Parts: sequence; structure tokens; C-alpha cells
Amino acid sequence: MDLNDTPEQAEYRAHVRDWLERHRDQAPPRSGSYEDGGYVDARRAWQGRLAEAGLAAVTWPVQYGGRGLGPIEQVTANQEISRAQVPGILDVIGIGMLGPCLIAHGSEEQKSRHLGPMLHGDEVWCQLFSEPAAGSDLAAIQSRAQVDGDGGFVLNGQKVWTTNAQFASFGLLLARTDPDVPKHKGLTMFIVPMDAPGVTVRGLRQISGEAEFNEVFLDDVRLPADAVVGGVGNGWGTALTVLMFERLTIGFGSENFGSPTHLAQAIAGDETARRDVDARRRLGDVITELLAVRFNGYRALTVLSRGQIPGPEAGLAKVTTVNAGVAAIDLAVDVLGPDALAPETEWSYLTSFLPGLKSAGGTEQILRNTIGERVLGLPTEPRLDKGVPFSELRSRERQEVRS
Amino acid sequence: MDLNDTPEQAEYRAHVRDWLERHRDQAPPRSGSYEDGGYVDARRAWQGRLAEAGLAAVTWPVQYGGRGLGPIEQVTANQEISRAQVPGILDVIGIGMLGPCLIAHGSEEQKSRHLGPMLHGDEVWCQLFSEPAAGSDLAAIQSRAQVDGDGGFVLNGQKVWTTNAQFASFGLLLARTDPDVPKHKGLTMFIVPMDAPGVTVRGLRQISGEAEFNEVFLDDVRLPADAVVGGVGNGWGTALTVLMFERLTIGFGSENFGSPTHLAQAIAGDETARRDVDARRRLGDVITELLAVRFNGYRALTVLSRGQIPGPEAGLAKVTTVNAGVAAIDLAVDVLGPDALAPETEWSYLTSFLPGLKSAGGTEQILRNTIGERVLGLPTEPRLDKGVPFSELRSRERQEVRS
Amino acid sequence: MNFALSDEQELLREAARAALSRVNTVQAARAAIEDPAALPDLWPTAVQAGWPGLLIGEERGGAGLGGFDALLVLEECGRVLASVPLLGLFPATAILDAAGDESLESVASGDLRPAYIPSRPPSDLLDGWTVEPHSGATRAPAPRATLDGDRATLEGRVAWVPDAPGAELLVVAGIDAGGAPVAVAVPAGADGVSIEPATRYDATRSLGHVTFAGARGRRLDAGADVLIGAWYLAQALIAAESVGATQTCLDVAVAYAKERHTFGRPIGSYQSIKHELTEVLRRLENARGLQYYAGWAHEAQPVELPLAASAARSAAGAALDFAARSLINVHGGIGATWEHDAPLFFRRAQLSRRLLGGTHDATDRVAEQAMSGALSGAGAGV
Amino acid sequence: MNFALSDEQELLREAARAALSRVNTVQAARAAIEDPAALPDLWPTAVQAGWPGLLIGEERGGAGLGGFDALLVLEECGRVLASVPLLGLFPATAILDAAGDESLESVASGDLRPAYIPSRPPSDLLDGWTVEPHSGATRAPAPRATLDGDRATLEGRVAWVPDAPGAELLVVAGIDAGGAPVAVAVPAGADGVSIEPATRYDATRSLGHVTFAGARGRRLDAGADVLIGAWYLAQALIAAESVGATQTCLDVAVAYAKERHTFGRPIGSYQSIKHELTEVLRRLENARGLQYYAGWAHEAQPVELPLAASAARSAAGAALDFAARSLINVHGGIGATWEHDAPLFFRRAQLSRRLLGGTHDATDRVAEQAMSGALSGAGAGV
Repeated sequence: MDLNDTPEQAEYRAHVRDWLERHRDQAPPRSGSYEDGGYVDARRAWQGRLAEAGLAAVTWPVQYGGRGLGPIEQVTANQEISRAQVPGILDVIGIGMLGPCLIAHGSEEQKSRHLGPMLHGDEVWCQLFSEPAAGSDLAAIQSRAQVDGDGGFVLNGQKVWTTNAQFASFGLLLARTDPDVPKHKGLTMFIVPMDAPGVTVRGLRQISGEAEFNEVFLDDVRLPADAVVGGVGNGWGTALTVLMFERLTIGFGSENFGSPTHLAQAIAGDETARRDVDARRRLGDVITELLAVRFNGYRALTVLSRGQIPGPEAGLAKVTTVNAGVAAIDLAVDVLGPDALAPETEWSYLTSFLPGLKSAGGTEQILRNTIGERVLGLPTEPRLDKGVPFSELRSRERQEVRS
Repeated sequence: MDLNDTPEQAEYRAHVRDWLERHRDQAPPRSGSYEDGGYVDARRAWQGRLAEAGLAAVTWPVQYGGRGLGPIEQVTANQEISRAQVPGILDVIGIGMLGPCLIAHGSEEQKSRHLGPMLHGDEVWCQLFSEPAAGSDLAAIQSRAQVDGDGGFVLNGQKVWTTNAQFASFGLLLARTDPDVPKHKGLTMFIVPMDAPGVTVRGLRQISGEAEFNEVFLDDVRLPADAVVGGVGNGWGTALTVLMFERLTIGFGSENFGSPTHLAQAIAGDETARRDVDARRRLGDVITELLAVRFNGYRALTVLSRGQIPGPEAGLAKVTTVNAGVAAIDLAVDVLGPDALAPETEWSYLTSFLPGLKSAGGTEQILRNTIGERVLGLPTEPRLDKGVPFSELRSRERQEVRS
Repeated sequence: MNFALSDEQELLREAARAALSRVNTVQAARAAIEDPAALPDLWPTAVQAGWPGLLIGEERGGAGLGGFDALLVLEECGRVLASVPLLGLFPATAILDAAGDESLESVASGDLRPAYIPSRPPSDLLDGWTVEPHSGATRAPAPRATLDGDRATLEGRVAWVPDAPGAELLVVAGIDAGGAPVAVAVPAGADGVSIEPATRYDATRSLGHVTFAGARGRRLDAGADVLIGAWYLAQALIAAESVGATQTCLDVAVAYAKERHTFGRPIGSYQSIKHELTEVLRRLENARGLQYYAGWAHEAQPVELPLAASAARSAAGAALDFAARSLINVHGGIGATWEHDAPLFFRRAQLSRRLLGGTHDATDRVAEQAMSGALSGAGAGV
Repeated sequence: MNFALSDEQELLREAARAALSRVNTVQAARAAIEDPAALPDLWPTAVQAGWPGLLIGEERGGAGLGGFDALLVLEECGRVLASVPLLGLFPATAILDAAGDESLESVASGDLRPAYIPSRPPSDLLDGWTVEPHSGATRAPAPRATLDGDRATLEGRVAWVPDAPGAELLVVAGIDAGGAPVAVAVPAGADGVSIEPATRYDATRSLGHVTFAGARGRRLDAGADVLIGAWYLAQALIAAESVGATQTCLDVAVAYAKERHTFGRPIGSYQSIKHELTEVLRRLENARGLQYYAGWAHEAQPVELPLAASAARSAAGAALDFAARSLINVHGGIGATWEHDAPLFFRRAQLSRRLLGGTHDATDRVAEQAMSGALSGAGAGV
């Protein structure tokens, strides 16, 4: 039981800290608007610097530009980047989830063409999985990829909740190539250039008024045969790799929504709230939950550093973090009053942001199903869609709603 | 919108109040042990007095000894009984639920034989529905009634959660007469003399150590053909009548677990708790919930007095009442400390009593299913037991658990 | 015993619903977040419906209806997020009517729009009449009135006053030099009065910080009981408005849960969705029962109004918060997008429960009432 | 970075589990409700396992292990509701060891059983060292020690002390005339000491009200930091015990949910059951993560112990309450019957969270720590 670095880890930390101290004055600000092209370019360039210094893609194999180190070193790098108060990489989705998927399932051509520009921020990637009717039930994807005369494909459909699509160069896209087999079986993964004819990106405004996500429309988008990743009909398995890396990214729950320190300060700063037993109890509950996430993160990291994959229960960290965040904001607004809901405040932003986050990456209900079944071994619900061809499933639904 | 009595109601109230004032000194104490035969006998006799005076079975037709009045008069009588600080009827289950079922489904012989002694407390009744494997899923009853040579029946099985069985003269029992049809179809309702050979009653101790309920074992109990109520194979429909009257009884939620007044006094009496914002807020929440139950009860009563049946949402009063009760006890013990958990206290009793009550009369989950489907019109869950013969269902389950 | 709406009340409710249906108020609530001018002026609708005179006696040109009826109107406004300045109007007219003020005819006709400038009466941990702080939990004293016969001069500031911007007559709950409550009517345009408009998060809610610096008005013939009644009427009104909004949240969520499919089933068939929506229903019905209690107490049992209105406020504020979050959850990500109606109800929920003392304060008052013995008599019977 | 149990710790846990498995402690917990004599004496088991010396240095005959290890032992006791007087023992030995007291060898060998007589250190809304009130929320001052060189005379009363009955040496956190903390060791049999046994609701929990009336003992060489450390060690210990009990609640409930059928399906396939049990898991794992944090802080980062132990206590107390109620709910009516194990865990949950200041008090201390800035450094890194 030791939270200190081993000598090797300490050496790596010193290297990272030293590099950051020498270069931190070249970093762009930590926050800025992604609508501002200049800011995005500065973040791309900074990602390139981090990559050159070995602070990005720490766990990627050396042959693809990574450092070939373990998850603890990745966390170390992140900790030091945070400590230096500089921004981290821009393309968290590409480097954290899509790149590792390409490394696992991509062809040699795909890897050599894409991994370098991804790593250095020259080409940002986005994940084109979710659809309006395929969120929790991801395998219900309706986007169609039909074979055309040349052995290539023609894509039609709509994607949603796509982060970074507005400035991404490529997307990793899941589409249905065969509707006449059960729904998990007819899917294929593709690489889509975001500037291909027929691709349209539209910002999706959230409660807060900001466009945190995008919708992506695909109208007769033509793709060559070598755009396929992992083989035709193997899209579900390829997608699961991405989702596994997504879980690892979210699972550590190192990210807190709304600084607990700010919350504590806000309460401590109000003479009445400081002595209000109820406000104190609510603050104590929030802090307790967030501390639990942090120390369970260390437990998961220990497992990971031993070469094992943490179980799905790591996903509970997201539930805890989001719900504690909601409770924290609620308390802050109770204490500070309506002024906390002025547009420019941290509290107002989070009040709007968190309700949407609850379903990002799968709703809490789906997560609890998965954990109940895979961790506790509870029986599954009866499934009405098993083994049924996707096309039949859809017409059945349409009928039901009409009746 | 008027909570006052109409002139007719006021007259009835005056009659009841007058009678109670003249007879209250003859009443037994409001609480006592049901293990004490003397106390039970006193309560039987008192029920007889109430019945004679028209204060019991207020809504039963006059021809069966009732007053033929409406639900408001029944509530009025209950209010006055409570105000006079005397006990009400002993056999709430018989008069509130089983008698009305006999009136609806019983033969003339059954009515003339049983309703009188039931009403006057000479013969107490119990409800023999629930079984160890048939609680929420009541139609899964396994007790078997097989036809014998004389056209009578032989009963075998086990019932549970039977209130008053230890001193009841008769039970209304649901048993399976045909296992080879789907589960709702093979059931029949019977009248069982509790002193019949083969009937064994055993107290079922609760967390508190008291036997609030009983188990009833049935071993080759012989019943004549005229013990059937409502026809062979019609048991489910007959049972639904009982359950509807049960819902009306519980639905008003007039009963609070743990007096909110006592709770408020306990908090007001502790100098620290009186000024503890958290304790106050929790008290305020409990009181708010209980007030809502009371005023929704008036709404339901208004519906009822117009000859309509309140919807299943009235069952939410039970959820609110039990959960508010749990919150109330929790607060009381927090404020008073471990001494509140001494065996003789009201708080200690309720701490033990309420967890069991949560599932009495159907779990909260089942209630929420029913209300979600019947009130909000939400779709049902897929059912795996529909149309399947009961005997096949059972063997399927056994196999699953083994696998 | 009859605890249901009368035929007249059903009609009043239908009329309010019809009047409000002429404008797409929900759409306007969204547009107004970016452009406050997009909010339709519903005062003419209110005047046409006769709401300004609803609580004013018939002899003064009003309709002579009761608090229960006013609550039904607010419930309808809440259903569609209509921005009608009734939270300011109704308590103000209740005070003016009790005082038999000279302005009543103009108010009843809709020619003079009054707004209630509230003060929170003492009766719990906090002593004395206080007002909303501009920021933070520490409360400020109510405006101080220096009296000179029928005239009163006011000093002080009240923050986050609903419907203050645009009002023509301010009906103020202040305190005199000895801390006793005084009701004062001040024209909004009088010297020494300033109203700083403030909108936060929910664009349909017109708020203002009202400052009195030597503002002169007339003292109203209304005592502590009238001012206490006005405060609790305001609590009940905002509760009823939340009940209406909660009903819409439930209706929209239920409709979606029947239609949206995952894993081959409508999502409303899953227990997690079904039970959550049943919980919305439970909270809604509880809040509505307490709204009726508050309306009944206002008309028939004023001694129970503090308990009833506080309980209604507490239950309804929490119900709407829960319902708005459920509405978003049931919709998944789409429920948190700008074009969906769910965020508008969410915004309403978040701001509303922090106004007029806030819902937690109302819960505290329920506790205080219970501890001081108001409970035993609550609601007739038993 | 390594936040997992060492091989030695795994072995210690296995050994504890094996030692406790020799008696059916859950069965005994039920029998003891009616007959306290039915409770087995597990002190010999503790002695054999070496627990009395666990926290005592090897040079004094102890094992020289740390707080983390003590927590693992308590977790195992909690799993099976074993009644071993460790809540009294471990904090007492921690104080005696820090003071280098003369009794250490006898304590380490198990010949002399000490019990910690706690006082709650100041650091939140309540000022000064206080002790459990006998009833009600208003706290009493800690026992007052009149000093005379190495000797101390105690006056005062501490209620609801775990493991006081049967202890031979009382290790008391008192205050001197100036209110400063003083550690005093008093033989339980000394004049002026009385211990009134008190059992409430959970028969496995031996409690006592301890009164000092001019009781004379020896002053221990242990300052405020040691007494504060003992209080938070006690908080962490009762947390770990609750973590163990929560684990059993989850295991039993999950097993039943797989086996019990309604409407043709195992009940664990229904979302309401599945999600509730997942919530038990979430709370359990959070509490366990914080138990590890507290154990780590006790050994490696004492400045974070108040935050860590309070957080662990707060999370574990709530987790066990939730888990015990879930265990009953999942079983339906049968879970509330005398013969079932669920009520025993329920009793444990209800009493435990009211002892040693109570879980709400621990939550309050987390808040105080956060507000006084302890948070920024919490748990290395970031």
C-alpha cells in the first residue's frame, strides 16, 4: 500500500516535470473556445510538442510513436501536466480510444498512414458511433453502407453526439452492411475522411447554449474498399475495443466536475452557510463521494499496472462522479442564490452541463445492467431482439408504436 | 372544496359521538397483546357492541347487518372512535375485505351462516392467500386442492403472512385445483374452518421478536364441496375482489406509523436538535409527506363518495406513508441516540416493524409496476409465464436454478 | 366533505388554459433566453381573463374569488411556462383588498399593475422580518418604514423580486422603527425607488432588485396577519405553478417512454424508467394534494395556511426538480439539447426553487409549525 | 504507486477469517438478543490470533503492524457479526504504545484487556473535547482530569462506550482544568470507577456507560495528536467493520436474487432489484476505497487521517444501512422475520451508525476538513 513512485516512476516524473518547466511558457491557455480556429490550432501544435516529448500516447508502442510505458506513467504525465497548469492533448478521443483500436485492428497501411498525424495533432479524429435511434442500444445502428460497383461502399445515415467533428479530419464510423442478419452481426467499421463529399457537420446545442457535440449527416458518401477496419461484418467486435478503451479513460474518474475546493470555499465564505449543519452535511457527502472515486481510481490503476483489465465496476466511478457533481452544484446554488445562475459562473455552466453528461457514454441504467450482470452475476432480462434479423426488428417496432 | 360535514353527515357524526360518549367506559384498552386470550375476548365483545350500534361494517348492506351508508360515514365512524380513544373493530380483515367478498361471491347459505358471527366478533376470519413462493406473484400459488371421492376436496400446502390466524375461526383460502392450465386459471377459493383436522398455525416472529403474522400448514385437510366460494376455477377473480377492498382499506393511508406529533415533540424537546437545521429539514420533509397523504386521502374519499373507485395511484399513499415512517424513525434515533433503540420504546418497535411492512400487501416494486402500467399507460414487461401450464412453469424454474 | 374542484373551478381552469393556448409560450421561453424581447406580453391576456381583479371584492370591480382559484390559474401558467406577472399581482391585490385601498378599482380593471415586494415573516430559526439577500445565504432586514400619519418613507433593498420590472405600484412589506410590520404602497415611479431588472437562467421569470432610498408612499391599513397571509399566498402560488410544470414534464416523458425503443422494447416497459416515472407521479400527486390543502386553508382555515402553504411549496419545488431531471434522463442525450423542451422546464425548476425564500426555507417552516403544535389540528378531522 | 493489499495483508485477512469461522457468530448474534449469555467469548480467539499486540511494537511483545492491518481484522469481524472487543482494544493500544506505557507487555500478551474511553476532539461546529450524551443530541464535556505529577484524578461520565464492560484497563481521553487533552490510564476496578453495561438492539455490541467519581489513574505521556489519532482510528475501525458487514449483505442478497423466481423469471433479472444491488456494490466499493485511504493515511500520512477516517466512516455507515435495508427488501417479507439473518445485519447497521459520534458527525467533519483546506493535498498526486 504505497502511493509513492518507484525509483523508475520517480525518474520518469522528473523527466516530465523538467520538460514541462522548460516549455510551459510556450503552452496555450488551458481553456478557450473550440469555435475559435486560432485556439484549436494552438492546441494542435501544443499536442505535437507533447508528443515529441513523449508526454502524449505514453502507453502506445514505441513503433507507432508512443513511449511503450504503462498506465501509471500515463497518469504521472497527466498529473504533471495538470500541476504545470498547461493544457493536455487536444485529441483525447483519437489518442485514448481510436488510435489504440487502429493499432489492434487496422491494416499496416492504415496504421502507417494515420497514427503519426493523429499523434501530433495534425489530424484530429472523431468517433462516429451513436445515432438518434442507437444510443444505449448501440447495435441498433441504422446507417447503411452498401457495396457499390467498384467494390467500394456508399454510406447514408446520421450520427449524433460527435465530439470534435467540427474540426476533425477523420472519423471512425460504424455502419450496417447487412440488415438481414441479427443486429450485432451486420455491422462494419470504416475510416471516413470528414471532408468527403456528402459529409455534413452541424453543431448540436446543449442546455447551456453551447455546441458541445455535433450531428453528422452522411449522404451518398463514397468510401473505397480499404476504408474498412477489421473486416466486413466484424464491426461490433471492433467497436467493443473502442468501448473498452473508453471505459479505461472514464474509469479512473480523475476528472471532477466543478472543483470540490471551490465548493468548500464558497460555503466557508458565507457566514450563515459556514454554520449551517445541513449545508455542511451535504458538502461532506459530496467530498466523501469524490474522495472515494479518487482512491478507487488508485486501486484500478494498481490492477492495470499489473497487466490486468479492471472490471466493469470501474464504470461506477462515472455514476458517483456525475451524481456528486449534481449534488455539489445544487448545494452551491442553494448557498449562493440566483446569482450563481448568472450565465458566466462556473455553477451556472455546470448546472446546465451535468444533466446531459448523465447519459454520455451510456445511461446510468445501462451501466447498472452491465455491472449487475457481469460483476454480480445476476441474470439478464429476457431479450426480444435476440437472433432476429435487424430488418424485421425495425418493422416490428414501427408496428407497435402505431398500434 | 369543503372539509365540513353535510347536515346528514353531521347528524350521523353526532349519533356516533353520542353513543361513544355513553359507552367508552366499557371499552377495553386500545392496545394489548394478541397472545393474551382475555384481551382478544374483550376486543371481540367490544366489536359486538360497535356492530350493534352500527359503528362497524358501516358500508355493508342493511340486510347483512350493516348500515348501508357510504365510505364517508365509515371514515366518520373511524374518526370518532379514534377521537374517543377507544379501540375499533378487532377483525379489520374480515369486515373490511373478506366479508365484502362473501357478499359479492358467496352463496346465500354462506352469507347467512358466516356474516353475522363475523360482524359481531364471534368468529374472526383470516386471509389465506400468500405462500412462501407466491408473494408478489400471487397467482403462483402451490397449495393443492384435489377432488376426493365424495365430491369434496383434500387440501395440502403452506400459507404465510397470515394475520390473526392464531385466534381465527375461519379462513378464506386460495388453492390450485388444476395445475395443467396457465397459472391464473386453475385456482379456486375456499372457506376453511381453522379447527379442521390437518390445519396447523405457527407464529412467525418478526425482527422485533413479536409474532405479527403466522404460518399456516395444511395437511390433508378435508373440505366439503360447498366450501367453494365463487365457483371452481374462478379463484383468481374472487381473489381480485378481496384485493380491491384491501386497496381501499390501505389507500386512504389515514394510518401514520409513529405519530408525527411525537416526532416533532422529541425534536423540539432537545435543545440542540431544535436548532439543528438538518434535523428540522428532515422533520419538515416527513411532515410534508404525511400531510400530502392525508389530503390525497380526502381527494380519494370524495371520489369514492361519488360512487367511483379511486385509481390504483391511491396505492402510492402506502409507499409515501411507509417511507416517511422510516425517515421519521431514522431522525428520531439520530436525535435521541441509542436509548431510542431500547426494547420498550415506540421508536425501537417501529425501527423493527417498518422494514417488514415495506413488502406487506405487495412490494413497492410491484405496486410501481401496476401504477406505471395502469395509470400512466406504460407498456408491460415481456412475460415468460403467459399461457404456460403451471406445472411446466415450475419444472422450468427448478431446472434454471440448478443449471 | 367534498375535496374536489367545483364546476366553477373546472371552468376557470379551462378558461385559463384556453387563454394561454393562443401563444406558443414554451417556444417563447426558449427564444427569450437569447432575446428577452421574444417574450410575449401576456398582461393583456391576464386583464382579459379578469385575473387582476380575481382576489378583489365584487364591490370594487373584482371577481371576489378566493386563493384556491388563484392557485388554479398559476397551475395553468406553469403547465406552459407562461410568463404572466401573477406572483407579483395576487399577493399585492390580497393586501390592497384587505386594506380597502383607494387603488383597488384601477387595479381590478388592469389599468394599474401592482407587484408585491415580499418580506419573509419571522417564525423559525431566523428572527424578525427579512428579505432575500442578493447573494449568499445571510439574510437582510426588511425595508424600514418611517411613519408620519398615513405616509411612510422607505429605506432598504429587496433582491430577486418576481414581477417587479414593469409594475406600476409596489406593495411593500416593511418594518417600522420597532421592527413591527407595516404595509406600504409606493408608486414604482416615485422618487427614491429604483428597480434593477435581473433575469437569471429562466428567461420567463422577470425579477428585479428593488431599492428604496427615502421613497415616500402611503401606509396601508393591513396588519401583520395580512402580510403573513400574503407571504404564504405567494408560497402557495409558486407551488401551484410548479405543480403545473411538473404535470407537463410527466406527460411528455410518458409519451416518449411509450414510443422510444431499445433492445426491441419500448423503454417505458423497463422498470428503471417505469418506476422513475411513477415516482414523478407520486410527487406530483402529493404536491397537488397539498396545493389543494393550501387553497382550502387560505379560504377556510387561515390558521393552517403557514403549514399548508409551506408544505405545498416544499413538495412542489422538489417535485418539479425531480420531474425535470427525469424528463431529461428518460430522453437520454437528446433531452439535454437546446431544441428540446426539457431544458426549459429544467431551467424553471432550478430558478424557481431558489426564489421567495427558497424551498428549503419552506421545509424548515413546516418543521417549525409542527414543533409549535400546529400539526394536531391540521386539516379537520382526526 | 501500489494501492492493493500486500501478500502479508492477504494472509492476515485469511487468518482472521479462519479464526472467526470456528464459531457460528451470526447464529450467536440472534440467540444473544434473548439471552446475552449465548454470546461466545471471542477474547481467547483474539489473543491466539495476536490481535492484542497487533499495534504494539515488537520490542514490547507486539507484532508492530499498522492501522491498515487492524482495519482488515475489523472488516473480517464485521462480515460475520463477531463480537470481539477490538473497537475498545485497538485505539487503547495505540495510545499506550505511543506513551510507552508500563502495561504494554501485559496488554500485548492478552493478559490485560484495555478499552478506549473516547472523547471527540474539537474541529467542527462543536468546540472542545466532548463525549457521547446518554440521550439526546446535546453533548457533554469530556471527563475532567485533575493532575498531580504523573497521577490524575478523573470526574465525569462517558456514555455508550464500546467494549467497556469486562475491560481491565481504561485508557481515557480527558481534559485538564484548562480544557487541554490529557490521556489517563485507570484500572477498571479502581475506586470511583463504575461501568454500567448497556446493550441496545444489537446484542453483539457490548456497550457501557462509564462514570468517574474521583477515580485515580496514571497520566500517560501522549499528547493531543495521539488522542486525535486514536479517535480517528476508532472511526476507521468501525467503518471497516461496516464494510465487512455490507459485503455479507450484498453476497446474501445476490445469491437469493439469482434463485428466487416471480412471474417466471429470477428476481435478479428485474431492473429494480438489479439496480438496487448495483447500488449496494457502488457504496460498498466506495467505502472500501476510503477504508484503504484511512489505513494508508494512518500509516503514511497522519495529517490526512481526520479527513480519510471521517470519509470512510461516513461512507461505510451509510453503505451498511442501505445494504441491510436492501437485503430485507430483496427477500420480501421473509427478510424481516426472526429466523432470517437480514434482521441481524439490520440491527448492526442501526446501532453502529449512532456510536462514536455517529456517522452524521463524521460527515460534518469531512466538510470541516474540506473548508479548512485539507482537501487540496488529499491523497498524494494531483
